[in-house]
Amino acid sequence: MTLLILLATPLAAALASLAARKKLVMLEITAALAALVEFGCVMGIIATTFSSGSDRYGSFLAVDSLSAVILITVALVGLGASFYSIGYLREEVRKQIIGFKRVRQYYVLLHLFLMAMFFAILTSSPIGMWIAIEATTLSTAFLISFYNKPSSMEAAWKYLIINSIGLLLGFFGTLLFLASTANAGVDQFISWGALTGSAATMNPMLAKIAFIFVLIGYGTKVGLAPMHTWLPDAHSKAPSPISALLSGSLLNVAMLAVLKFKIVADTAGASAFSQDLMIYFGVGSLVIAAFIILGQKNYKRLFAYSSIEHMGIVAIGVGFGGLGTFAALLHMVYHSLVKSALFFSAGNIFLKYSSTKIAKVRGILTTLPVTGVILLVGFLAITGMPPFGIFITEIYILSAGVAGHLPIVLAVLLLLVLVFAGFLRHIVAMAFDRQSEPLPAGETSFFTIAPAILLLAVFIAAGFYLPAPLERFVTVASSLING
Amino acid sequence: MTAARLTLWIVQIMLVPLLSPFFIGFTRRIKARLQNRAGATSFQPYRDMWKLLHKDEVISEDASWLFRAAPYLIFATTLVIGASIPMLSTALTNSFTGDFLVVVYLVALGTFFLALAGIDAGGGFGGFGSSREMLVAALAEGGLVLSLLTLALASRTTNLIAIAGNIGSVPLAGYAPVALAFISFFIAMLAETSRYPFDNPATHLELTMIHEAMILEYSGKRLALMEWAAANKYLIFLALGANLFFPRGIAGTLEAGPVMLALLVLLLKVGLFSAVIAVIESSIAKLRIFRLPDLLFTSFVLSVIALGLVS
Amino acid sequence: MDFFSSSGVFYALIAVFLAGAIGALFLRRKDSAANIWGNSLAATGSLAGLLFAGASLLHGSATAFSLGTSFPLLTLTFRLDRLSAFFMLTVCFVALICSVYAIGYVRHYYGKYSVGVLGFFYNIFIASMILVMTVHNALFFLIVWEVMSLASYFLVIYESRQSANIRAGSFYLIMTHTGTAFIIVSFLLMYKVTGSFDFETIAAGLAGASALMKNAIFLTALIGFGVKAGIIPLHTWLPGAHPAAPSHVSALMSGVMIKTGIYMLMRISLDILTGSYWWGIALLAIGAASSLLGVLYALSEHDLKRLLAYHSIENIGIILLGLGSAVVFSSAGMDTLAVLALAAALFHTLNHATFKALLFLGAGSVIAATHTRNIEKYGGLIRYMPLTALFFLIGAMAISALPPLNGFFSEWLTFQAMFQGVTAFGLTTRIVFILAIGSLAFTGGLAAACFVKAFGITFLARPRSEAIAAAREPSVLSRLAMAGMSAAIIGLGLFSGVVMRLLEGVAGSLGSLRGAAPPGSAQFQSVSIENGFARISMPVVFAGIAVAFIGVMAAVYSFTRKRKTITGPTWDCGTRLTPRMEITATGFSRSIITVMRGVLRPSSETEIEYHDANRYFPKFGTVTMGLRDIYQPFIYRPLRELTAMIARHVRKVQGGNVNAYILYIFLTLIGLLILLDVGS
Amino acid sequence: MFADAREKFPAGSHPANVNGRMFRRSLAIRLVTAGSTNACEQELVALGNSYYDVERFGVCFVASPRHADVLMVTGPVTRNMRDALLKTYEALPTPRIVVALGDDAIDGGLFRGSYAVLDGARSVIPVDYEIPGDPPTPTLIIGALMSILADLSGMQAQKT
Repeated sequence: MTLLILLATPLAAALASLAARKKLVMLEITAALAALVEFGCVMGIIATTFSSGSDRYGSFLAVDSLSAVILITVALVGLGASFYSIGYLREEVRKQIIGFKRVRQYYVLLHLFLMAMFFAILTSSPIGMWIAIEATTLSTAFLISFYNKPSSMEAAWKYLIINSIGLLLGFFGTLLFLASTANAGVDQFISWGALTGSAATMNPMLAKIAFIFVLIGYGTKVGLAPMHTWLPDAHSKAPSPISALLSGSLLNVAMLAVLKFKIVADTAGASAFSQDLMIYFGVGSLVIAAFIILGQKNYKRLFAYSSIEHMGIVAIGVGFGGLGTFAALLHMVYHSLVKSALFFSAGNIFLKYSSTKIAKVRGILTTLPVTGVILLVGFLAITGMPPFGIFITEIYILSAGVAGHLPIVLAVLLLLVLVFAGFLRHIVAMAFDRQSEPLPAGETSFFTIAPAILLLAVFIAAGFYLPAPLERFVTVASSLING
Repeated sequence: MTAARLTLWIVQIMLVPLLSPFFIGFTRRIKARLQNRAGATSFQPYRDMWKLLHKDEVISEDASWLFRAAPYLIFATTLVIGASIPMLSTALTNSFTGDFLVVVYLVALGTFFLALAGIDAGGGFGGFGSSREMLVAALAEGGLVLSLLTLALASRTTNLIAIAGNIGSVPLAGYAPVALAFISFFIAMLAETSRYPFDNPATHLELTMIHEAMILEYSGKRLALMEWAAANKYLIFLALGANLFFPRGIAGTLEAGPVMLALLVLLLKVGLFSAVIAVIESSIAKLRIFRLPDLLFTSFVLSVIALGLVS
Repeated sequence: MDFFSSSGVFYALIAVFLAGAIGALFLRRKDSAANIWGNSLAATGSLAGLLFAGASLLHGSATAFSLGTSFPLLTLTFRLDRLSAFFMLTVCFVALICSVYAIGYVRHYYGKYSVGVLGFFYNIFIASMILVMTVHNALFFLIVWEVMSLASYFLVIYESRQSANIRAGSFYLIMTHTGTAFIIVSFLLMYKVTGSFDFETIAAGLAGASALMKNAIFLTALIGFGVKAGIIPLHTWLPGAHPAAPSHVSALMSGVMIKTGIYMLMRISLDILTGSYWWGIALLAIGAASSLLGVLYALSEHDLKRLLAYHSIENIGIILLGLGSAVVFSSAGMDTLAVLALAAALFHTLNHATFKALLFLGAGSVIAATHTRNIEKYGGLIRYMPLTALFFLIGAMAISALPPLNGFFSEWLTFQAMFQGVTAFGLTTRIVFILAIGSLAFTGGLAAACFVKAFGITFLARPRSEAIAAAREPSVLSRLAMAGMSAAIIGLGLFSGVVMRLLEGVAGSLGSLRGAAPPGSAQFQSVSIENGFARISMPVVFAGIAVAFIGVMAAVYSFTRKRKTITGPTWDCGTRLTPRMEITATGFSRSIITVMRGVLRPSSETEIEYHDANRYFPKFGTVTMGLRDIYQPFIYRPLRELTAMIARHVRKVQGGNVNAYILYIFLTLIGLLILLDVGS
Repeated sequence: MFADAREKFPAGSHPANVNGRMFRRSLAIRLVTAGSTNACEQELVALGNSYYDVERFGVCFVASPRHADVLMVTGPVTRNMRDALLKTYEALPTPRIVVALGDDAIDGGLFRGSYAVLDGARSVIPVDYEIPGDPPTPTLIIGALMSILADLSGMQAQKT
């Protein structure tokens, strides 16, 4: 039942927002309420899943440990982003950059976007998932072009085109998998479980081909190189809360699709192949991201490339298997929390400095004292510095690979150092260098600070102490993926 | 501790400060003779010291307590070194401060304070003297340590007095490294004792002086101590050279006869050394300071070879 | 005794540091409160740590305790064997002195920088160092290791309004992070063989590993920990980062933080693994190069704190000479000699911590009083800061290895260890040892030269700038701290025999050296090595110098008491003597640098201004000497340029053309399908 | 031969606090060239050669006035050298002896009365002994130094 409420809430909120007239507060209250309700639902689902292993509503909606992990990230980032949107949009309205109609459109799309993601996670049908992910593309395209500038229009356009093509390939891959069900004589509703069950009878060669299609297809959405090309543009042009959602949730949702198909392909006997493929794409993403981060000039693109890097690490982790998968799943959770906090701080910086260029931003620590600290902590966390959780997951992933893939482990380490060096250069310049004409110091509002602090706090706490449900989900899910 | 031992100890401790001015004077005397001059008698340094001890002194108002304390400390280090090296008898063992590294580093202690005292008064010359002194001292250290190490390894101990006792029993084949080490030691010795071609002990030109530049500000009793300490250091190195590399004659017991003989032999050997140094000083020119490292490096390389040859 | 070495005390003292850190942060609005809270808790924690480590050291057997975590492979295991206890003792002692010093010293930051933030990172820094020395799980180690790096990074950039500090900090962080990557590789290789991150299991499991694997583990560890220890050529971050931090932090960084690298090198090469021959030779070579080059760079340095930082590189080199000898001996099965060499390395570690900390504290007082780090601007400070001068002199004597202070004894031990190497091995190894001995001998002499410069130009002669006249002694607490450290230096020299016996125990407790016979007898009255091959008595050396000194003074006084001593102006050749005529630090070291130009590649710039057009009458001349940096152009810049070049090419991927982007997707698809076909 | 230096080399003042035995065959001289024609210096240089060899009498020339017992002045003391001469005198540790060498240093000699000179060392510092000659020959200088040494010892003898 909670599953249904979870899907209904954003839909209702979208409709309510659509109906709002002239009152900004109404939209904000709707968003806040919806976010809280959604979060509550997710907590309920998690409790159920924790106690009984899974939660389902009918045969269409189901949550297992793997989807629960992703669900947590979407819920947390969604909660943060919803509240952050309030502060962010208020400031944009105050500066008369946008008007009420655009704000309303924003909230409607935000709710739809969230609903699409929830649906993608909850649905037990591969086709349903495909539809949901396609829906996220549509809903976010308008959010990316939110500022109506030529560059943001272009970004949205690229996003649409590339993702559509990618998802088309993904759909083809899905169909190839579904073809196996006919052999196995499945004639009922084809759920993930049914697909996995029938996959054993599948021709391994066919499974491999199908997995290639799926990986490239959904990998486009995940942001794996070389299909990542839409991501930096989209993430940097979208309003910051949307960037946070894209990076912190959507990529995870797409990764969920890949992982679920990997389980199917593994059952079909393509496990070594799928692992290798994941590693290749992961390393490729890491290479691209690391070197581009080094010379980056735009801080939002910097964070976007960092997302590519981290999705690469997740892919590598899954590719290594064993403890690597465990770490990869945990890594997704950590990454989404930190990255959203970073995008929130990026939003604050943008509100203050009205520019996304690194060269224009100096002396954050004095101008925006709280955001500055968030940025510094977030930077250290995202680059894998101890004592933060991402360090531990990265070490796990590396240690999982050291037995079989030593050269790759070394390359990954090297690239991680490179990422760190690149990040350090930019962040230090932004945080410590002196501003030639200092802006007035002070944060924009409570709403622009609190969500970032909240997410960071959750992240730090989870880095020191793994909550029991999370540990259980990750452990179960990783054993599921590892087969 | 027997009476003989005690007596010999007192003699040994007094020996260096009592004899050292003589050898400075003796070297000067020989040099004068080689230059066809009569020169002052070998006892001239005693007269100079006597005079200085009777004079008042003028101390720079810019100088600190370090300037005042340094002469005493430098003189004291030479006394300790004098008690740590083989002089008359190898039966007079000293296992407390007799290690050759102790001696080398006590010399460095003296040099350190000498150089600081040179800077202290704030004059123009003192600092340059200190700079040059430290350059020479630092570069001489390698050859000095390694040449003494050659002896230590050849005689299986790092105690200088024990080395003097054992080195005589080194088989003839073992003398090759010892001979190399001797050349190395000799070069380092010339550097440490401010002799040609490193320093000109008779110069008063700031362009060529090292030791004298540092003590330009001293007068009276402190000057006497400084000069005396330098003389001590000279004798110490001569005695080391004489007794470590040519241990013939050094007594093996505490009996009066051999010890007296040893004293005579020591005087003879050290006198010979002084004469050789005088000849060298009369026959070669002082080297330009930037040529000195080549010489010191030669000393280092020689002792590396010597060490490689020690069995 | 057992109470002090219990786990409860350990957790409590870590909690004290955390309380100090967080409390200071909360009190950041009130500078003096934050200062007193942060530093006095740091001092309390250090004192507790001192007792704890001391008790553990004397306890004999190792104590271990651990906490579980919810993460796999990660247990918070602590193990206090003698090596850990010794290093922890060193950390805590230096930290105690520095914290006491800081209470007075930090005052000059009031109103300028946040004292609360300083207190936060300072406490975290000390606590993380203590943890680094005590944890026994590789994962946990990496965490505290990086926390230590981070805390020190924030301390380096503490005076953040100076952009040079920020640059130095960034470089430091990148270097140390790269080093950590190597350490991670080393640990991962251990994990690959043993499947565990627990040092205990690793040590047991690695016994049967292949030589190649052991070599790889050692090499990566050497690079990784070498960065932190500051070995040449991985030292380039050190002279920038150490001086940038507040002086009491510099003291900790130079005195003990770089020793964490030494600690782990000892742990890995002799405890977890068993040393192999070429590791020792490599360590000896690195030690020789680091000590010699370190001191030469120090000579050419005229920034007081940078000079001291370069001396840290030198002393790390000396420590590595001892460690390298130990590894060589251990690989040849000469465990007794290995214990001797390792004890020498440990002793020098302890000694360097004391005198380097003292020197940095002294330098801090000087800098706080004169507001400059440039030696050329000092002069005559002994008149204005007599006690600081005395303490600095003691430190300078100790670091120059002058008897009877502690620095001399540990260099003597290191020499003796290497002497044994010359006697024990065949020609090839012997030559290595001979050259190492030579480098140590030269290093000693050059260090003395450098400290004649550092002390002489700073404290002696006449003031070279107006600021000197305003210089005053630091606060009572700061002076007390320096006095304590000076006493420790003298005490360690005097009681070196006792300490030596303790350190032989520490060295003999390491895995591969367990049960080795002691290399000689070490008593208070004298230390002897290898059946009297060498024997020394530090108390007698001390007493000899003291008695001779007093005796000479008494004799001269009694003989000359009627003579007058008057003061007059310095002899000036009849002209007007100005401080400009005094020797400068540049002038002082110029001769040595010129001699060593082949190695140092100095650059000299002479600027002369003339009165007339024909350039006959010079009006003003300035000579600027510097060293051409050989590491940047030959090692670091090529690396950077290579990375930048690759980055330029990679960036072309993101050209902005959608057609190209779509092409990537299809090319990938087609490529993979072809690969699949070829593969099957 | 030079029994009474005081008569032969008269001077204005007497050196104070001289202990008779202290200068026995040990005399360190610091030379100040106060506007000399260099003639005296030529002769002084000759003192060091192997013919005259002044060193055998324990006399030597030193670099620093701190080391010196005797301040030897040559030249008529030009105005420029006045301060330098005075400073050198003050730099000598007591007991100190001032010797004016050559007629110029004694009273200005040839240059007496010139506006540029101060007519001898006497006008600046107390002179103990004067060695006349323009310039004095090396033999004369050695002789003078010997009698000065004798005189310094003799003073003690007179006292006791």
